[in-house]
Amino acid sequence: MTNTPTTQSPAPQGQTVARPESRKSALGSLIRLREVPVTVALIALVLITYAANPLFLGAQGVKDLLLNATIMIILAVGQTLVIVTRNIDLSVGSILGLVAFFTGTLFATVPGIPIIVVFVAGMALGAVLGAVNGLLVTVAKVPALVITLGTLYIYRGLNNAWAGGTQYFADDRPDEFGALSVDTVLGFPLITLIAILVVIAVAVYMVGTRPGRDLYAIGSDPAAAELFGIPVARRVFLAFLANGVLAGLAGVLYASRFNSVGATTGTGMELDVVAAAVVGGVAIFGGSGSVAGAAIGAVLLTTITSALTALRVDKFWQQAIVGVLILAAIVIDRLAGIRTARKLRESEARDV
Amino acid sequence: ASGADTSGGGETSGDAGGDLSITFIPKQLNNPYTDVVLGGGEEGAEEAGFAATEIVGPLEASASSQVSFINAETQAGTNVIVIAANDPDAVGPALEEARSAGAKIVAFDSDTNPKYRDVFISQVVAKGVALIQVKLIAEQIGGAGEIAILSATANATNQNEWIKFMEEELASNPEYKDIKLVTTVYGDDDDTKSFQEAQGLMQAYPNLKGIISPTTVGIAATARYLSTSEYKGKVALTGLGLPNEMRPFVKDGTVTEFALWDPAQLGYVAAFAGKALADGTITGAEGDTFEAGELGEREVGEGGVVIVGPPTQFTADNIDEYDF
Amino acid sequence: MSDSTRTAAANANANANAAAAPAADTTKTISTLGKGRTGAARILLGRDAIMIYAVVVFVLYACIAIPRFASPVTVGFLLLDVIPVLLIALPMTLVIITGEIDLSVASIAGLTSALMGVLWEAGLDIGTVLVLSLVAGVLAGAFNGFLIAVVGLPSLAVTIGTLALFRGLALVVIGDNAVANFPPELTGLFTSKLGATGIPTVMIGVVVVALFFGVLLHMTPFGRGLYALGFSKEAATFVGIKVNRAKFWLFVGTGSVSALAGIYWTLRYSSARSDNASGLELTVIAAVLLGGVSIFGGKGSIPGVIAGVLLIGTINYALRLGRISDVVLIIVTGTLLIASVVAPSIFAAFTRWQHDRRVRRSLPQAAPRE
Amino acid sequence: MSQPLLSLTGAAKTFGPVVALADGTIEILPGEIHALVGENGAGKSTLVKILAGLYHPDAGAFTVSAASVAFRNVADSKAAGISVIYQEPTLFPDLTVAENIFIGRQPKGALGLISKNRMRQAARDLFARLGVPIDPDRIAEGLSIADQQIIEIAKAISLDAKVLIMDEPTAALSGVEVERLFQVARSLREAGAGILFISHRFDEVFALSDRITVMRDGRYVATHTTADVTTDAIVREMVGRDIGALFPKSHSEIGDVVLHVEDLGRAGVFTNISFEVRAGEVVALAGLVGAGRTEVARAVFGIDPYDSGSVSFLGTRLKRHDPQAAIDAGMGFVPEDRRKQGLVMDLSVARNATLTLRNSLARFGIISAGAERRAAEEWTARLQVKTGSQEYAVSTLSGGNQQKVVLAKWLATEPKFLIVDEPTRGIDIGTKSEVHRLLSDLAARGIAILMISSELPEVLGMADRVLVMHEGRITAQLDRADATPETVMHAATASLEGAK
Ligand SMILES: Nc1ncnc2c1ncn2[C@@H]1O[C@H](COP(=O)(O)OP(=O)(O)OP(=O)(O)O)[C@@H](O)[C@H]1O
Ligand SMILES: Nc1ncnc2c1ncn2[C@@H]1O[C@H](COP(=O)(O)OP(=O)(O)OP(=O)(O)O)[C@@H](O)[C@H]1O
Ligand SMILES: [Mg+2]
Ligand SMILES: [Mg+2]
Repeated sequence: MTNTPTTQSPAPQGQTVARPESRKSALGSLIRLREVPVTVALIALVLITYAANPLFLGAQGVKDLLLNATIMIILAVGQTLVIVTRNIDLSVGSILGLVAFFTGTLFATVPGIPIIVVFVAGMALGAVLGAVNGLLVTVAKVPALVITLGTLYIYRGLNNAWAGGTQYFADDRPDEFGALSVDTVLGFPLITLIAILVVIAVAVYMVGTRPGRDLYAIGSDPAAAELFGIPVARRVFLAFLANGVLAGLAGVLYASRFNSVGATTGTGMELDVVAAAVVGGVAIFGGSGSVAGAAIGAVLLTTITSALTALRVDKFWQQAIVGVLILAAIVIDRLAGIRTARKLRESEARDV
Repeated sequence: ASGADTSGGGETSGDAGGDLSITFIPKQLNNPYTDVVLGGGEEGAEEAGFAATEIVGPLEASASSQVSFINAETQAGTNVIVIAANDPDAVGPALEEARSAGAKIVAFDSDTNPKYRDVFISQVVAKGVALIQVKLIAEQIGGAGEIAILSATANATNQNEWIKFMEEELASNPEYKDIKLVTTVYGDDDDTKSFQEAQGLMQAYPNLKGIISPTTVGIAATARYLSTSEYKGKVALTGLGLPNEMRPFVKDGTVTEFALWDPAQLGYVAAFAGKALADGTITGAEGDTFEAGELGEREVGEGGVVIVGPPTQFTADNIDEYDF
Repeated sequence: MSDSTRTAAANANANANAAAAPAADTTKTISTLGKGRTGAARILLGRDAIMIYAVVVFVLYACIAIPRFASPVTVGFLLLDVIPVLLIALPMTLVIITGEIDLSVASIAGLTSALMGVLWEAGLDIGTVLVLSLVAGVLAGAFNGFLIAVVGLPSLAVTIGTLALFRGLALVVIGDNAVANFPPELTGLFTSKLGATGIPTVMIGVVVVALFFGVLLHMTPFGRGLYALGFSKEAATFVGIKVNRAKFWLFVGTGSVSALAGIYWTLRYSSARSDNASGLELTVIAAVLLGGVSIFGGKGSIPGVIAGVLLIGTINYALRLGRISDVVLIIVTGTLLIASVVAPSIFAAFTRWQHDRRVRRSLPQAAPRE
Repeated sequence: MSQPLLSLTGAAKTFGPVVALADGTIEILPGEIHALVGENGAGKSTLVKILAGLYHPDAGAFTVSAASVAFRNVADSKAAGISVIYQEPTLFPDLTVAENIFIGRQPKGALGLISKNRMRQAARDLFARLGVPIDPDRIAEGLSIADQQIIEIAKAISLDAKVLIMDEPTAALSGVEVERLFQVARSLREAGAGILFISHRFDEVFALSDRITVMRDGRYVATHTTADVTTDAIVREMVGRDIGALFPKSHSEIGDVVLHVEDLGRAGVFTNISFEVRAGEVVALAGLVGAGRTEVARAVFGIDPYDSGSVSFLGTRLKRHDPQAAIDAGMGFVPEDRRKQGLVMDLSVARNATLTLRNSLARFGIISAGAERRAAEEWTARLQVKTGSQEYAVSTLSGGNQQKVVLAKWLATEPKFLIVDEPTRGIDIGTKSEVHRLLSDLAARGIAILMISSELPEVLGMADRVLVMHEGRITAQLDRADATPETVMHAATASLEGAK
């Protein structure tokens, strides 16, 4: 963030315009560098585990890995949208819970309701909840951390009030719905395919569209963004809205995969989601990081647990190891950052 | 029980000082099993002739979360506190205070440290429950192979006691010499966690033949995982579950047989025990007996434990006769 | 990212108010206008004062509306319940005032609790056990402090990591056992009351800690420095404040006090378990923010925070007595938290909007050309 | 004459007590380069921000191409064909240079997605046009101020707007770059665009502009055709009184050496800096923005570390990179950025004024509120800080009074040596001369002063000696006698052309 002083050696006369290879320069590729560590870590983890326990990559094993990751992936993608703008949404766990129960209720109370309708309804509810966050953050101009901590409680409370002791179980829902998280296409469970589609769609939006890039600009320097005329409030609001929609989607998928949905569904997920994004190289103070990275981070965090179980690592060690992993990710990212800074300082801005 | 019983119950035992109050503090509110237990409890309280019945409790089942509820009840001067302890000791000091303030303490479903309560209403003899589950799994895996246990929280009093008995039984009883208990994992009575623990078991122990899950949340989640995985029908599953939750899995063959007592009876008997204590007709000493409404007379066994009744075993044939 | 926490906050702040002016500092010009009250008024109308009024009002209401609320017994139980949050909220206030945050506090409490359990089982005498547990807390805090102040990582990310790590270590240490057989005289002490007042004996200790942090923040050079630091790291450096050293010690502070909370927890419930105090971090932060501390740093006070903690605690216990479900409590907490931050900025935004509108009317109206 | 592209009359803008702009009036014709001059704090940038739609004026009439407008936001003014280079660069550190230029209007390629290649190429073309090939794929973080400024310019011209506004664009540029910029500006003028050009450098103003508008204390003073005015005339209008009164230089006894800086160096920022400051002496450090003056001062005071050399104070070597040590030794530092570095804006006047005293006010580690209040009152009184109460947040004070608080908090430490960086930047004319009088009084009382200033009149008016820096080197040491605008400006810029 700090602008490192750089001497300006007077540029030699008649420099030639940069040659293409300068594009391939370390500087150019730095942005991509952030996802590398987490990807490497994931591959290493999977291979080691596989070596120790081949079943880990058996048909069922892979399927389980993907299924476990699916919901976290979707949440991490949404969270990335928000974090990149230098905000945060702690209420996703509660949103997921509300929507999951809402889904259960729909199937139980409206027999024969088309699945697609349920998806739409669930995402709509998520959108509303996300919009509330977005409005409070942008209109009332209050820090997201405080707001979403508040809505984390409120949404959870509403969920409890609404559900009470009621729980809906798998058999309250049509088999085709449950099948979404059982049937596979080329080894990929259907809901995982949905998640992958989400990742691709959002990634393209973030990399390839103007509003998407605006999100990075806003996170990189909100004041400058305002000065430059980027519709900061609108963009941030939409980021929260989108995150709500994705949390809603995750809620519906949760109902498809797991047995019971009730008052406490999704409790305490928020920090895992943020952790996933951070591990995936998303800068907690916005401006950089990618959806793909966050998704990989999610896979890594969900896989580590299964891997440790599969390796028969003492169950009591598992959480500690997850903690170490998160810290390692942050430190590595920091080291990469320092290297970048040094490179930037050493290298001349002018490429000759 | 119908309204008629209720009034009848009221007459039979309502005579001694009618304005007694009773409060149930379950492990956790908003949990289906708990709801059934409490349903029985309220019914019992009404029949036993309590003037006021309250149900309070935490939203998540953590060790300390019940304490402030006990405190509030103490201060409210409740005559009988019926509690299912999340932690046998954490609730201790609070219960002490409640007692010194004159309240009677009935533990049910999950016992507190005996020195803190007057009686404990137990589902069944702990050993009995344990043995049934071992027997069921033995039948289902044909008496040989690896099995694992998927329990509730690591500190759950009941489960730990049952697991202890199961281990002893497996070790001692020659019939089970070919059965190997490979591990015990904990789903924390959380659907997601249990689900993934079940999954982990499958990977960690490829030749696993069967799973015992002595907790309603755990068995349902495990059943859900098995029924959606390739292990369906290959890996046997039994334990303690609610018929309503398990019905689909019994129907689709994931689970052949599991057990449970009628949870409603727990609360029902607890209420009458509380009344008897409050009236002073029993002290919770071994040998005391009291009338438990339509369930008839009950005796306080050693250690102040009251046994409700034998567990029922549910199969595809009889499961539809039950609704809880 | 290293020391950008403050910058981030500042800019985010600018972002928040950017409609008014481009730079964080200048927005302060605007947002704090009219706050210029003289001493007395400032104190009587200040954010803290309002929180304290709120507590008083609610207590009065509860005394009238809720049977049995007005009694020393209430005081006792109520305080026993809030002590852990109260304790941790104190150092957390200082941390947040410097623009940092510590999410690992509850896990540290859990870790110390677990440690107490095993050490006591191992047969050490209780004195040693307590000391060692406290040391563990200090070390945990120092670990956070090292990563944040020395390595320069963002505290939000770091403490999410240590949240998992320390809780994990707690499990490693004590696994699934629960240790309960602590010396009765000690556990007794932790639930005992000061005569008829109903005030728990341990409150003496808590008051000491509260005074310590209150004085540290409000009456010492160090405290003065923290506010400066919270508003502007730059400005702080220029007056010779050792920014990183200050941060490091603050995290050691949260660590140690979390350890105290863990010890209290263990002995009050006479049960040492790995999952003790889990999820407490958000409660603490909610209380601190409700107490008027700005998440961007620079603003806040110990009295305000204590009021915030007591407000939540009182509402909580009142609902218990009224046998009203915790669901209500959750919703109330969330709403209070949001209201406490939204209200002021809504007001500011409104006045700004009025101003702009007045101005617009006085200007020739015409759509900008496309 | 053709109708103006843009005209603003009687615009006013206040920030609470601070009147940034009282009567902003400007008119820009097609095909003209219009210079706007005025002292620091005259309200130039504020006027610019109004034209940019960033601030809503409290009063005034604003027309673009004869149609009166009220911009709601920056987008509106962009739509109206106005593009602005702000005084402070507004780049996004995490984005690439190319992206910074085209953010919000990136060239699109297949499937309506952003085409990195076309964006890169477009950026290259722009840089070629400016003759400074900056790597478009480099992220903006760490760019030197000069490069940041270049990118701002590229950004602005790439919009090829009807009106181009440049707020001190050349402040950090070297001669070559300035020349390129002027070529571009002139070609835009040929194309019929109108250009508003703000600068403190008169040579540039006269070289480039067709007309000049002068502002003072937030008010419009006059507009002249460049051809028929002289520098002196303009300066008189800017300052509104003759320089003498503005720079009351009382004679003071020069004592012996207080600060001795020996061959100080910091990689990439400054090299072999050596100078002395004597008791009672005012030494000015002149140079263009970005010359490294502030960095030197920061290193001397211990805010930043230095790689080589030494700083000795009153004969003893000063601990490196330790401001507290410097303060204890008797140094003070009035930083250039009042709002970010000088003050804690949300703290009360009293708190700010005593921040430097916090250690000495403490008895047994406890600060006595009474002593604190007394100290605050004493010093704010001495400096005649105008405030309703000691308890007011310092942010509610006017720029000038804020600066006085900064001075107060350092004078309270009774320093032997004071560094003042841009001591009068953005403070009104009246306060300005007060500050100047204060400085010379301090000097008269035997305090050594190192003054960094970008304002030539200030440098010439106040200094006993002038050190001129350019790109991290001291390029000249001038005694009061030999210090003239020419000599200083030459050392600050021309030396570069020399090097070429
Ligand atoms: N957002 C703000 N809040 C409070 N005061 C402000 C704000 N912006 C500008 N001012 C004050 O308004 C006056 C004019 O500021 P402005 O930046 O327009 O001067 P300027 O002519 O651009 O000076 P310079 O030549 O140094 O750029 C100054 O006293 C400044 O302190
Ligand atoms: N914000 C910044 N971003 C990038 N480089 C900077 C920044 N500030 C200063 N620099 C670089 O550091 C060196 C010295 O800058 P500095 O601001 O100290 O110069 P200065 O003479 O003090 O100018 P000013 O008139 O602003 O005080 C220059 O090379 C400049 O490019
Ligand atoms: Mg300006
Ligand atoms: Mg400077």
